[in-house]
Amino acid sequence: MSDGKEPRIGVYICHCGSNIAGTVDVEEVARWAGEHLPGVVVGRDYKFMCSSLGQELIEKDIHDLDLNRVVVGACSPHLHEATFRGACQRAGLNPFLFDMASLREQVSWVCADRAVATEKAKALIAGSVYRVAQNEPLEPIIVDINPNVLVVGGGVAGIQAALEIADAGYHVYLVDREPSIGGHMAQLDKTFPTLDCSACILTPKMFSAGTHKNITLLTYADVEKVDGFVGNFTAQIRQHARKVDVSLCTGCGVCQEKCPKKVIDDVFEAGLGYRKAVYTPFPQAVPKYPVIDVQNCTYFQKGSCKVCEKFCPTGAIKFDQQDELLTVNVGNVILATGYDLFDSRRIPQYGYGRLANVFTSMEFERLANASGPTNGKVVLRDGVTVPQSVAIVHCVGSRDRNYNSYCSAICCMQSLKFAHLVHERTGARVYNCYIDIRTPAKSYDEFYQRVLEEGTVFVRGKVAEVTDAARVPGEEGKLIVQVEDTLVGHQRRIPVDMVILSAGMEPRAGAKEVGKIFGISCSMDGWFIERHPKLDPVATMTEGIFIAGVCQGPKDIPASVSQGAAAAARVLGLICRGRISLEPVRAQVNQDQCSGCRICNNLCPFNAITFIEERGVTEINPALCQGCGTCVAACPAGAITGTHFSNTQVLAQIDGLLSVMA
Amino acid sequence: MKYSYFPGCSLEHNAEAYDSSSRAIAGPLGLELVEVDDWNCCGATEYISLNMTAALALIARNLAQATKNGLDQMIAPCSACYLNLSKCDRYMVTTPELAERLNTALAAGGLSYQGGTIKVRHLIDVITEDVGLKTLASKVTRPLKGLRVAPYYGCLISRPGLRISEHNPEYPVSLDEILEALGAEVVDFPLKTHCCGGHMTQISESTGFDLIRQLVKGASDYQADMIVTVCPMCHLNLDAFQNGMNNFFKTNYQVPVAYFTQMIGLAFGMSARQLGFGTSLVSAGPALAKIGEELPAAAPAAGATKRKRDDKSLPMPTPLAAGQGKGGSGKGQGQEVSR
Amino acid sequence: MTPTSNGWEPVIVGFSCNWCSYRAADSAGMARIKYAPNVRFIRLMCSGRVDPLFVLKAFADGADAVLISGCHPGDCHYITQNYKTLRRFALLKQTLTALGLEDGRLRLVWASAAEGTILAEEIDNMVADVRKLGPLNWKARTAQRVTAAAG
Amino acid sequence: MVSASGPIAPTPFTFLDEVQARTPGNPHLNQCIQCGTCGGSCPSGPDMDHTPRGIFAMIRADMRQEVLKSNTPWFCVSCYYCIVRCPQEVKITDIMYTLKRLAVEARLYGDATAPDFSKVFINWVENYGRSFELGLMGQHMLRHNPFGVFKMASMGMGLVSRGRMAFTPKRIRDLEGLKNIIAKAKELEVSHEV
Repeated sequence: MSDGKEPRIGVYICHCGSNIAGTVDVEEVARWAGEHLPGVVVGRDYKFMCSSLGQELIEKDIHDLDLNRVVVGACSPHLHEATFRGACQRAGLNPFLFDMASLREQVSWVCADRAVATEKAKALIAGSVYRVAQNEPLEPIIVDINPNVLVVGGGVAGIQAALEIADAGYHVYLVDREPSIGGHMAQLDKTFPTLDCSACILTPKMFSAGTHKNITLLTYADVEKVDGFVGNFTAQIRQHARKVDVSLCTGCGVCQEKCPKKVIDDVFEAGLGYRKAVYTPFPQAVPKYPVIDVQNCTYFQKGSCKVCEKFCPTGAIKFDQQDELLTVNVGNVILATGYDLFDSRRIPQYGYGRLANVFTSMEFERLANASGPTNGKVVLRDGVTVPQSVAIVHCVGSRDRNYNSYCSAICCMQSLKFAHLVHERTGARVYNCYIDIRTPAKSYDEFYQRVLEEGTVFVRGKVAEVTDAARVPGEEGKLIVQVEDTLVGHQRRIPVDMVILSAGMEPRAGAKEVGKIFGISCSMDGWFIERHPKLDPVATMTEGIFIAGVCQGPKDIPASVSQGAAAAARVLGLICRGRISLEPVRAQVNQDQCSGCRICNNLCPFNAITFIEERGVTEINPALCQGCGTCVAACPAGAITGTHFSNTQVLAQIDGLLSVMA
Repeated sequence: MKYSYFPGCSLEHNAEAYDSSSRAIAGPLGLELVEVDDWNCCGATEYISLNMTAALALIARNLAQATKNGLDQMIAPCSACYLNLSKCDRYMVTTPELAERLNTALAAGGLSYQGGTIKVRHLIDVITEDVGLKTLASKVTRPLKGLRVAPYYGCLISRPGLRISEHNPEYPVSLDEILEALGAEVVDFPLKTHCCGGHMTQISESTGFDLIRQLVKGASDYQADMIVTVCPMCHLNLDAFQNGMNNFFKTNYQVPVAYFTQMIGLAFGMSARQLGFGTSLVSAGPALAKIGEELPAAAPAAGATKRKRDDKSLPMPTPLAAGQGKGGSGKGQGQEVSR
Repeated sequence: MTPTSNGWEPVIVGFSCNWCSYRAADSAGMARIKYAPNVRFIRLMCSGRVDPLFVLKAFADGADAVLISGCHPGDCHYITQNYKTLRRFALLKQTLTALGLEDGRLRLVWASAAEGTILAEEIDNMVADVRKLGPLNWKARTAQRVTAAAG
Repeated sequence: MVSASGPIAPTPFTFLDEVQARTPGNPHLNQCIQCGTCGGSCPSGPDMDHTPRGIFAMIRADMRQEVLKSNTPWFCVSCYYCIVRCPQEVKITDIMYTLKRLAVEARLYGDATAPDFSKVFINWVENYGRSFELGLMGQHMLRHNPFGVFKMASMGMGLVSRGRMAFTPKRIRDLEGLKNIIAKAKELEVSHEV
């Protein structure tokens, strides 16, 4: 025992209602621990250790029985380690003289046989008891929180988060890779279920984000590198060259007008419209400054043109402008990087890309949008013909193991919205082919009712194929939607003029790389993983990195906005605290033992290890060290110790685990 | 390149042209085909409907036989054989219990087979992957210029995706590419992977004939001169049953059907006769004329003349004149040629 | 888990990192996936912390096998440390094989926080293999080897 | 899913379990979400008395008789569209084969045309090692569609005149071996069921 005193350990086994007690003989484990394990002075079991009564039980024992070590066998430490450390602290025991065994996630929930489960539980408890006896009292590392915040992604979630924080008086760097903020929401026509115009409700937010004194807008920019830890991140941002001097540009738009090069706009107009080589994505763009698309600019490709430069009244066009690398210091980061639309060409039997009048949901949004390529006229690909009949296909690329097995959450409402818009704009006959209608939010189902009243035909069945191969005269020249009407139990071939594929949401193509830059991971489906699916949806496993909006999983606008605000609240909480205490899990070099072999020197990805030439020894900077312990394991001289994960502690735990044999 | 060759029952009789043309083009393409010794029927889609173990054992016997010549790759030109063989092999890998049962059965015939030993390939994959389109194109002496062909894959090589090769079960392109390499004008055929009906003509005429009608109609809607197929069953349905279908629906389509190997042979400058063109019921005459190839008169029914005695019971068909497409039943239907 | 005929069950010590593999075990639990109970995990901050000493100690103390698990290469919470784990593992494996340890008694498994199913499957496979191998009795073995060397 | 600790999966008792157990590999039948992709994709769907999806619902409802009586499995043309399109990886075609076998065992099929076609076909294979179109068509048609014989005659003779239909089946060399294999296999199939 480091502190000289003999260990007096208390062991507490949680029933977790029946979650643990149902499979593990908790009374037996507690009794056994109390009687057989070295240093254990009391073993108790209790219905809910995490309840205030359970915690008081521990605190009381620490006082009455003069415990100097505590072990709790309950759920995963990731859930309640903090809780019980708190209990110890309240009772005046250093929180690091506590250890927790996961008897629920690792035993009762994964074992079927009671005897086997009980034995495993005993082993895990023994491990913790042996280990905790070797634990040292530690003081948490306190670091200051830099109040600046980095928000990545200027969609509605990112904008919301940025505004919340900026309004609270702290500085925000809002980064977007596109020339303007606004994200997907700026492309939409109407928003369900209220049908208010998407731009009308978003533009004001974009404007205030663009003009807010506490927000530095960095559009047409990418975050390339992030170093540091919670409270003290350093981010390197590449500002791509706009080829336009924003200090001179007034956003008058003459350059776009005069630019002779027209290209298909496959980002904002979803490939349905055109833009110039020098452009702002859309009229209400924030910031108002255009960018020159070098790949398509005649001057950059052919060496001559410069029309924009000629006409620019303020001489803002700067063909020689280069990318800039900016470095910003922030205390917290909010990722709101959004989603990609599922590429419907991956489902050939739906004919998108082969059959002209098959449209994707985003194409239709642009079609229906008053500022879109057809000024809001819903017409076929030929640009003039108004469809007489339209089929809307739900669940395209979603709820399908061949593509994405998850539900994209928005498609049902989106499809209902389309049905309404088509009906309203064209009076065409509308068929909605669905598997299930999912309208689980405020006044969503009411909207469904409304669409039903409008006379939309609902066909319950996942569309099998869309073809132009007619079988009977009635089908000639039409698109035929082949589907089983599962409520009738018969196959139907529905001839229509237009098909709208309600495509699902997919993680951004680069999500994994972005995750790596910020040190967070993606789920099997590719969405960023939150700290807890229910109780901590906007935090991540990495302190100081938060997520909001669709990058965390499919959701609609209200949900994205709430998450943006929630993430902001979490960040503001940290900023207000001003300082944060970190796990004192660090590596330390015993300079007397260090032989100066330098094996450890190149092991640290955080550059925490430096070699002191004059003394011929290695030093570790505790501020930079993240406590992974790789250098500890590598040191041949055993000169490096890992606090809270020392060899003595781990070896003791091994002893304990193996002290229980069948 | 040396491969085991599993012709399958169809290629012995109604798809003899597929067999002869495959063997004919093998040489130029540098493929050496070693016929699997004493192979047996793969059971088509019928046997598995009655007795799974027996059906799979029947197939496994072929795999076992194939191991005897020491080649680890087997070519099956017939889609049904191809699927059955590869499916059985797959099961024997994934389901040890089943593999054990099958080997117990094989043992009764003094044979055994270890799942995964033989790589079952369809001829079309061997040509696109092992030979390669470049080599194929380089051998073309008579490009099929001006010939509009509808590539028809059918089901069993497109699905259920057991194929080793990268391909799309809904929209494969390998056959399209081959035909383009031969210089033909390839139709973007929307029904390319639809179903020919398999044995449906024998189970329910209305169903079977309608599937045939859809395909033939599709092809002629797209003004294809001929349908090119990779499967004897598809060929039988589309060619041999085309007039039956015409009677059933009172239509008069006359879309000739050919095996892709026959087309390759043509492009290699081989004669239509050598490739067995004369043996289809719907005459390919008009189509072949487009590339200046004369259709041979229907092969004098060798079998028939030899076995006159047996024929007495049934009416003899009226002999076909070249270029005149009809079933030849003398019942007067199918005379008029569409287009 | 179906106990082996003689009722013997392997005991396996597992080392997991705090960020991916331990959370994989958590998610296996949350999904109520039933898998072999033979692995007893020790939570470290990173698989890079696994000191060869720990593994040897485990074998010496009577473990029949050792499982090391961490984040997928490239997904390491500490950026690149699990690559070091990988290298160290290869080395350790070599040495132990030289000492006569059967393959399958020391295994490295990558599991992301989301891959509870995968971790569980890997554990089931590992336990099945070790059951086939039977008890290790490392101490006894090494003792034999020493005497053999002496004699 | 990972192997359950403790007792292994129980022996089949519901019709659903029976169908699952009698299908090679994992047919994922219990995963069906009744979306109708199979029924929508099925080329002969319109002629089935229940779509595949309907059949799966009936299987879950334990309607053994009705399912095995239905013509659905016999109208399956093995085109595998349903399998590649099914969002739940249900092995529909394989399940249809299973249902055919069960129907034959239970003598429950309504119309004997299809089962008999398979039987006749197999009969030739079992006795010669190769299939035999003419015999097959002849026998089958005479039993189920005598007038068809005349309808088909034109086609048949067309084939004959072009040397595309043989008058005698081919026989493989090691027929004995094959017969033994089949016999053994049939034993195993039966023993497998109980």
